[in-house]
Amino acid sequence: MLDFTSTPIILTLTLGAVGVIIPVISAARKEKNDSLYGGIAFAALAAAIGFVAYQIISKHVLPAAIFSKGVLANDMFGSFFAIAMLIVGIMTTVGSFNYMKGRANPAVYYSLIILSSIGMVLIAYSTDLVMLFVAWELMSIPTYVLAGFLKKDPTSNEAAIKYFLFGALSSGIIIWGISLAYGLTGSTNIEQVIAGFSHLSPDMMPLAILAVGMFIAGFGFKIGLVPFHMWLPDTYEGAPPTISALLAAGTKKAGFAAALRVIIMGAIALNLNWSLALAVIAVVTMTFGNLAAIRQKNLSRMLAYSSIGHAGYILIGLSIAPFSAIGIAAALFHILNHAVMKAAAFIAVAGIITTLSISHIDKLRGLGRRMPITSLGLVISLLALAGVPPLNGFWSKLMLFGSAINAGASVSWAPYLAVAGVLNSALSLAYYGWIIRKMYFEEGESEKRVKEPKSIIAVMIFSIIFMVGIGVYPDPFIQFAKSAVPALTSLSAIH
Amino acid sequence: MQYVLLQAIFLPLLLSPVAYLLGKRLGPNAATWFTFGILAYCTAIMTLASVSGTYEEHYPWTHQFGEFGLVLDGLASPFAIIIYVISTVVALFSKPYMVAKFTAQYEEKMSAQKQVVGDGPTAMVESSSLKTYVNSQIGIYFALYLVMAMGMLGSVLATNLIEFYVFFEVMLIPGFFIIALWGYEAKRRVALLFFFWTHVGAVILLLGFLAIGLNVGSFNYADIHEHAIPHRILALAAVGIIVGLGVKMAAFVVHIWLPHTYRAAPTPLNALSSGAMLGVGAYGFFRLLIMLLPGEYGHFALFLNLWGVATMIYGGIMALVQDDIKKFFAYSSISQMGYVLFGIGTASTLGLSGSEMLFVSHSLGKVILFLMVGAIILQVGTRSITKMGGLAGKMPITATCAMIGVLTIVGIPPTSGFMAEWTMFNGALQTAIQDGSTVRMVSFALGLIATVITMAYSLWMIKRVFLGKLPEHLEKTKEASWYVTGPMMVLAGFTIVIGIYPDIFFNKIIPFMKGLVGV
Amino acid sequence: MTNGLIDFVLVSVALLAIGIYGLSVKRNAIRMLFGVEMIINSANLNLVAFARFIPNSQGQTLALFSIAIAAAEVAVGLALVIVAYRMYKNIDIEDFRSLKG
Amino acid sequence: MDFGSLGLSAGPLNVWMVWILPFVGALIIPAAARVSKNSSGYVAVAFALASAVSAATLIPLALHNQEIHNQIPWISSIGLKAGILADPLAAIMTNVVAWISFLIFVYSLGYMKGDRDLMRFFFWMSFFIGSMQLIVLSDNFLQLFFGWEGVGLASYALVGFWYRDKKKDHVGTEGRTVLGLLDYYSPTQAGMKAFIMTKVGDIMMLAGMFLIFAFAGTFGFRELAANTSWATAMSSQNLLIPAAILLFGGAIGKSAQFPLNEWLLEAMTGPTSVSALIHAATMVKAGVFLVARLGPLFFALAAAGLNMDQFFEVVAWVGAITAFLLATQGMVHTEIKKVLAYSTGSQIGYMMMALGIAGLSRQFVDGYTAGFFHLISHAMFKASLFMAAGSLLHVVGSRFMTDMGGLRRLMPKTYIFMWAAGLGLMGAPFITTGFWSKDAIFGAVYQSGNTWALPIFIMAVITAVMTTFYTTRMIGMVFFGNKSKHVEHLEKDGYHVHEASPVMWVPYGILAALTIGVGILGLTFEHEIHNIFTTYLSSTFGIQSQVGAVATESQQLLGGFLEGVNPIALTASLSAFAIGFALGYVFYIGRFADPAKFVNSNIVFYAIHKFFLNRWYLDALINWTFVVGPLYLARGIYRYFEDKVMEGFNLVPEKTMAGGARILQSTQTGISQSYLYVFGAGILIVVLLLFI
Amino acid sequence: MVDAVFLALSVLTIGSAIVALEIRSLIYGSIALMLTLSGIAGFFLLLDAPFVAMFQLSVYVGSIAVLILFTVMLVRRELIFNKIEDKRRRYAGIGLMLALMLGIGMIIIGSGMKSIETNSPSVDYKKIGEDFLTYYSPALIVMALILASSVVGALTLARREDMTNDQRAD
Repeated sequence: MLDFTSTPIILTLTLGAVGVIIPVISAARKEKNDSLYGGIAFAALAAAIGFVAYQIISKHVLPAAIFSKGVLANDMFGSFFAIAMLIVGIMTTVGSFNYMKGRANPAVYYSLIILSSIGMVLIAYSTDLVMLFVAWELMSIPTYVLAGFLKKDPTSNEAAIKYFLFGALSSGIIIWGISLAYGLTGSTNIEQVIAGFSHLSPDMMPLAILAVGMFIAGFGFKIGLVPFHMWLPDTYEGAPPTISALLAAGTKKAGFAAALRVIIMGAIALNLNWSLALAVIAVVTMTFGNLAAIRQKNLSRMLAYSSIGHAGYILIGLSIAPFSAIGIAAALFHILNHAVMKAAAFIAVAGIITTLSISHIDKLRGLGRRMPITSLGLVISLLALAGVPPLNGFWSKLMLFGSAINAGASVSWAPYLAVAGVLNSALSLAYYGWIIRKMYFEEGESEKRVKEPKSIIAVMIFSIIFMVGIGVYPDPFIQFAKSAVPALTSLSAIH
Repeated sequence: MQYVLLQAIFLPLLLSPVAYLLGKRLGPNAATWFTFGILAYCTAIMTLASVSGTYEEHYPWTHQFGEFGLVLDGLASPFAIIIYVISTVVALFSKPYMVAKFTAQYEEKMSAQKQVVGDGPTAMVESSSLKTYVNSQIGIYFALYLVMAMGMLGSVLATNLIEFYVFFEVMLIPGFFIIALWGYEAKRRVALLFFFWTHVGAVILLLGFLAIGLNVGSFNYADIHEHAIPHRILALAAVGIIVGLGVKMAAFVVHIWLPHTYRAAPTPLNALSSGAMLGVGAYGFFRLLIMLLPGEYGHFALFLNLWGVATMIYGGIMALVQDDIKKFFAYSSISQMGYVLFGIGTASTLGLSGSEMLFVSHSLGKVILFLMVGAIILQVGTRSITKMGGLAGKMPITATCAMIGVLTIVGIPPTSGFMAEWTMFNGALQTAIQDGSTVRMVSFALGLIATVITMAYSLWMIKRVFLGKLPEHLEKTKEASWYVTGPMMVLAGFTIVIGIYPDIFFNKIIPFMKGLVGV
Repeated sequence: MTNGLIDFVLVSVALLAIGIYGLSVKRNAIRMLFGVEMIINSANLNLVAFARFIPNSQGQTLALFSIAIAAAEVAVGLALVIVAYRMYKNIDIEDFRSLKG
Repeated sequence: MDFGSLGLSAGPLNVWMVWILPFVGALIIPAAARVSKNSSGYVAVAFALASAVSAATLIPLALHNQEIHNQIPWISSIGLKAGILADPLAAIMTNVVAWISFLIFVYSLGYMKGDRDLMRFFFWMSFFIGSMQLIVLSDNFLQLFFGWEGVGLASYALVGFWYRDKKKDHVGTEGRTVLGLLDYYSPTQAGMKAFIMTKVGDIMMLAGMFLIFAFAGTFGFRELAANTSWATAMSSQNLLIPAAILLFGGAIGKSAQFPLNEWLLEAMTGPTSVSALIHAATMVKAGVFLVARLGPLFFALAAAGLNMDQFFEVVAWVGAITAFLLATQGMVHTEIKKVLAYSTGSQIGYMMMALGIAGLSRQFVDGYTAGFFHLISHAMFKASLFMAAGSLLHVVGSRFMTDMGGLRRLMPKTYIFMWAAGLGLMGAPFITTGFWSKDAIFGAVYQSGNTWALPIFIMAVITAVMTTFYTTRMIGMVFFGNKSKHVEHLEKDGYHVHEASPVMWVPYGILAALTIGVGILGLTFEHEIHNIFTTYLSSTFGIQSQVGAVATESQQLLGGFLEGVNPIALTASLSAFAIGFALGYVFYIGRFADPAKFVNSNIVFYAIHKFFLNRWYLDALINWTFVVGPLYLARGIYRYFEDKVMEGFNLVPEKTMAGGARILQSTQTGISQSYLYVFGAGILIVVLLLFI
Repeated sequence: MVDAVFLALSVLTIGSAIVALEIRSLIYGSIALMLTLSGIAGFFLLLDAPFVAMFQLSVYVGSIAVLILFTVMLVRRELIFNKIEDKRRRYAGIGLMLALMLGIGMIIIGSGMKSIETNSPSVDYKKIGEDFLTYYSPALIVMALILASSVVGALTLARREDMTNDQRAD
């Protein structure tokens, strides 16, 4: 039954209503007033974030748990993601004000962003595989459309088709995985699935492993894990940059929420030697992302590869979750940070594209003087992505690598994860530095300052404050991330 | 006194925008003296604070990673004082050097534009736009300069591993920008090289920190006890710290970034880097390895000692064959850091004290020499040693100070270099005898031989630059301005005063090291 | 039931593999959609089969969700194909390769 | 003499002043030079005189066997103190240094007149004697080392004084090569060579100091002598003799002994007054003084039962070899200063030999006195010779003796003084200090009773022959025969070769007179020193001298007049003088035979001559081994290792990264099917990974 | 125990799946796909899930396949015939297909699943409705949102007149 006091339900209903109503309003109204729909979406999302924050502060949220009897859990874990995802939603929305100006179908655009945001939020709240799957699809389907939203732009369409094909395949794989899990345990509620997994007879184990493998593939596609990453650079490059922001900062992170709920828990329950497999994937992923980014000439594409790299970092936290107390907290913290950093970077790119119509890195010469605030935002987000102190990216990477080293006490390979991560961070400086060099140290053809869109400036200022603020005084957010960590000890109760 | 160290660290950071604005509005003089004033003030309050013994400040920071503390004890205060003294005097030197550099860059830019546009604007316009260009550049320069000084001091005063790391990284960024903006030749590539290498070093260091801090449960120095860390982790942590700091100190094998960087960087940055930044690496060995992990230090001491010997000999040999004077001093710095490393590996009170002292004296000497390089570049306009000669007659003050600098580097009394070297070598020998270790004996002997190499390359450099026949094209050379010679003379005075009365620093260092080795 | 669970699951596996084959070989965008449909249907078959053998209704419920979602997905996919067709006058996926590297 | 009555009494302050005053002078000189360019010379002389007077007040210490030991806190964190130690040894030495340098300073006023860098010159000269006095008066190793390096530094600065490297300031023959290396040194190079070569000795000395410090925990000479338990500990670890030899290494370097002798010759590039200072009073004497400082200490240890023989043997042998080696070379060179330089090295070798042999004999004090006496007499005549040679250079404008010739009528005073001092160097019988001191050395060597005594003695005698020969040769070449083409050329140009100004000839005149004067009173003088040292050694180190059998024997032979003179030594000394002088006379004064023809007449003579002229190939070999070879090696390492292998650390990551990036990019083909294919394969891979 | 109906259905389903992918004409392919989907519906019936089978028939065969058919007919005639695939890719695809079949098949055959049979009565389809309205009710809401978004999105994408309204040239 619907529990109308539960945070996720309220979010779903209110935001869903707004999301559905916006196109209706648009159909009813004759004149096209782009900023109205954006404004509504912004207001709705802001209200939602305020509501979640209120729920957290007023302690109407359960402590972070993995399980509940229903399909949704009103817990800290979900709320943490809700805040992160809604921030991304807001940044995308605001960042799109300028981008969507004069483009067709703004109402649908904002409505789809809202609907997709609901999907992302609900994934984190889900405690049932069916719910998870449905939320997953709610997140995905609008983004297929959004990625191909520039109907006259062939690359946008190509990006959308590639994205869609992968998305469809992966939802098939996820359902396959769910079906196996259901078949083995007779339930779709994660608690019971896990319980069932942990009492599995040995001859059924291969099936459970197969299920976990399929979950990894299915969710890993969104996350951008190698070898399920191939669509990602193409799509991020071709899609409108604001939507790339949503994909990189939002859907990707929601994928981690799903992965955490399903893969990690399932694997732990199965007592698999799974973490090494994840660790291998993590290392391959981060190396692939950072290495391939080096020679990129398109800003969005470079950021896309960088986000593959970051998926690898975050996966470190997941893969050593059983061995280190702060592994998951670190991953969560990095998810939040990366969401903001990547969103800021992509929105800066959107700003650059809309005002100057350039996305080639060699053409960024002298940008630092042409668009100072956007450039500053981009630089700071790039440095934060690289993990340069004192910016927020530094702290979460610190925790990630720290947890890996910490886990070295239990598993001997864990420290090498940190080594790989650290080397990759250093490697990533090569291409981030490249962009910075182009923007600031090279003379452009024109040095005249151009007018920067106000909405982009707003996003930039917000993200600069966010990144530097956390960088200087990270403690509250570290605590927040820690509070959102599900207690893995509850698993032992099942055993 | 309260908030002294907080002031000393954050005043430069907070006032760096002011320096930028001053430079932009009022020009180089204002920015220079403003920077000088801030740093001089900070140096003064810090020195006063250090006189009365150990001085500490603690502020809450994060739960996960510990407090934000600042400490000025027997180990930190010589490093801290010398770093700020160097920063203060190099600020003065920066003015003539950087203005000349900006002007040259401006002219280059203009001539490049002229080729495109055709005839350029009139000379009047050019001079006024040159002025604005120089003003804006000097503003940026001093803003970066202040941040760099703050980063170096911060790492020395930190009481927390993460805090150390943060400052450690912060000082790289201004360095990167200064090289990339106002360097020579392949400046951008080298800037990236510099940043990349030192960053890799720093993150390796970070791995070591994490290994320690997470196992102990706190990153504060005060809470870290070696026995709380599992053995396997401990060794890894120690290796991480050693490699990370080794990169910073440009020890042999991982030194390769340094010659490139020094060749491409503007000279004030060379001075600052050699005189202060490398020292942070040395400081790290004391604070992070010897103090926090004494047991591991015991295991690695001999290795460090030998590493130091290899570095000092290798750097010296490489310096012998350099023609570019900046590269020459780059290798010389590598060699000097080898000495410091050698001292760090001695595992005895006198050796460690000597090593710290050696860094102080290296700072003084090498900064004098880099100021000399700056003076030569300004006055002569070449960096090739073979194109110089006989400059002593034309630049007597520079030559005299350079000689004192060389003596400091070589370790000839009555300069501070000797005081450092004899204590250090003495300590090395004591350990060798106590352990009855032949390897240490040999390393001691090789260390002494390295001093001869140092002497050979330094004197040869002096001979080729200042002595001998004056080439015809240098007939018109003049003595450098007071902005250059003044700081040189101050530092030269320092090194002699310390050389004659080393207790200025020794009475802080030695009791501290006694406590350290006693543990 | 005369047939064991494994029989259904094996059919389902075969269908999954064929679907993936279709996706990874076929050049025609619509035929790739066929592949997608096969994969989803194989999963549905699995679900219903499991639901019968457990026995339990949740599997069937999920199958229903899945069918509906597949419908939604296909609608979007077809719309994308149509847009592409309008632009390129073509639905050959191999021609959609401007994004690479 | 009662100095107290003059109002000068010896106290700690006097002692401090002896070495501080020159430094103060050095510091004042730059300021004075600002007032008037020429004032620096007068300031320097004034301070040198003041220092000398302070030194003179210490003579009573020697006469009454007293010592002043005064300490002030210095590096209190290690517990080190600075201090002065004026014992009889130091008191005598400090006077030798002070007064001879004073005379040299006066000489310099004339010699350096008109030089553009007077301030620098006098600054370093003052610094030089200050450092030397610091060595002499230090009460501990560390402080001594300050002076030690100060001397090295000053020599570096002064040898390379004419840093503009004009052709006339070089040493050697332009274009002459030995083993492919130029035997032609510029002042700057010579200064560098001197500094670095002596530094090699210095680090040995440092190592020795540290070894002793590690065991004794102190650097103080008196503390070391007072409690010798450290020596026992070191001896048990077989470290005592190495430490002692390492300390002696410092002396080898500073005193230009074999194998670190080669710097001394090139040090001639400095102004002649500097050469005089280096050779007579300061630099090279520092090494001898160090051995004199430490010898008694080590002998006392030996007397206490520790084995120190090897140390003294090394000292004696190094001295003997150096004496012989350099004397051979002195016979063939034609640059007057170089000949003098060879002779210095050779004579210092004598001193070392004496000090070394002293430790091997029962009669320590005999050898000790002999060596020290020779130091004093050498200081006098060598300073005189150098200053005279400087005068010649000044006047003739060439450093080659072949450019002089027949000057005895043109420069009579210099001629006479040079004869006097030269006789001192030759050891002319009975009237020169050189005779007595050399004789004392021969005696000491002969009497020592050591196994090595005889070979060393023979070498010493041969060296004496050569010494007499080359001194005669030098005087003959310069003053006898016909005027050289160079001088004729000068006179043709209207330049009149004349005597130098009094400010120059008076100082070396005084010293020449002293050589003869003290020489006449030689035995008494030697006795006096002998007595002083006997008391000094016995009271300070407990070394008892046995009035041995040999001495009595000699007394019987020659009666009271030659008391303490060994007859065999005497005979050897006399005959050496006679042979050497006769040879020299034949070739160079009487000019009965042409030396060039003589040498070329026989392949053996020719080969030997060339061998000597090429300095036994030592300099070239050292240069190849330690300078040129390593430089080639360094270039090779730089070119092939640093620039290739180490640079790989920069390039390889760069290249691999770029290559890896290229490969990864090529996988991203843009074709959806291949992407999906990878996805499908990925499922299998992941499942496989999980099964592992 | 494999009975004839099952066998027939299997052959129908898999065979028509292969035909759907391999036949040259896209139209016949669509029809073959319809057959496959119907085959699945047959399996559902075999598994005592008539409700799902109905749903399958109506949604898949009835709407999706028809939708596909229409789309096929929209495109130009020459496009509805197969372009010849790259041979290497084709063989690689077949290889992957076989590998997947073998791999996953082996896992399944090797597991304990082979012994699972049941004689228990099938589930009442009323239970499905109950699930929807109680336990899965939030999912149902989300489902509605999905459908809404897909409809809105698909319409927006497919609408032609927008192309002219778009004021910006990208």
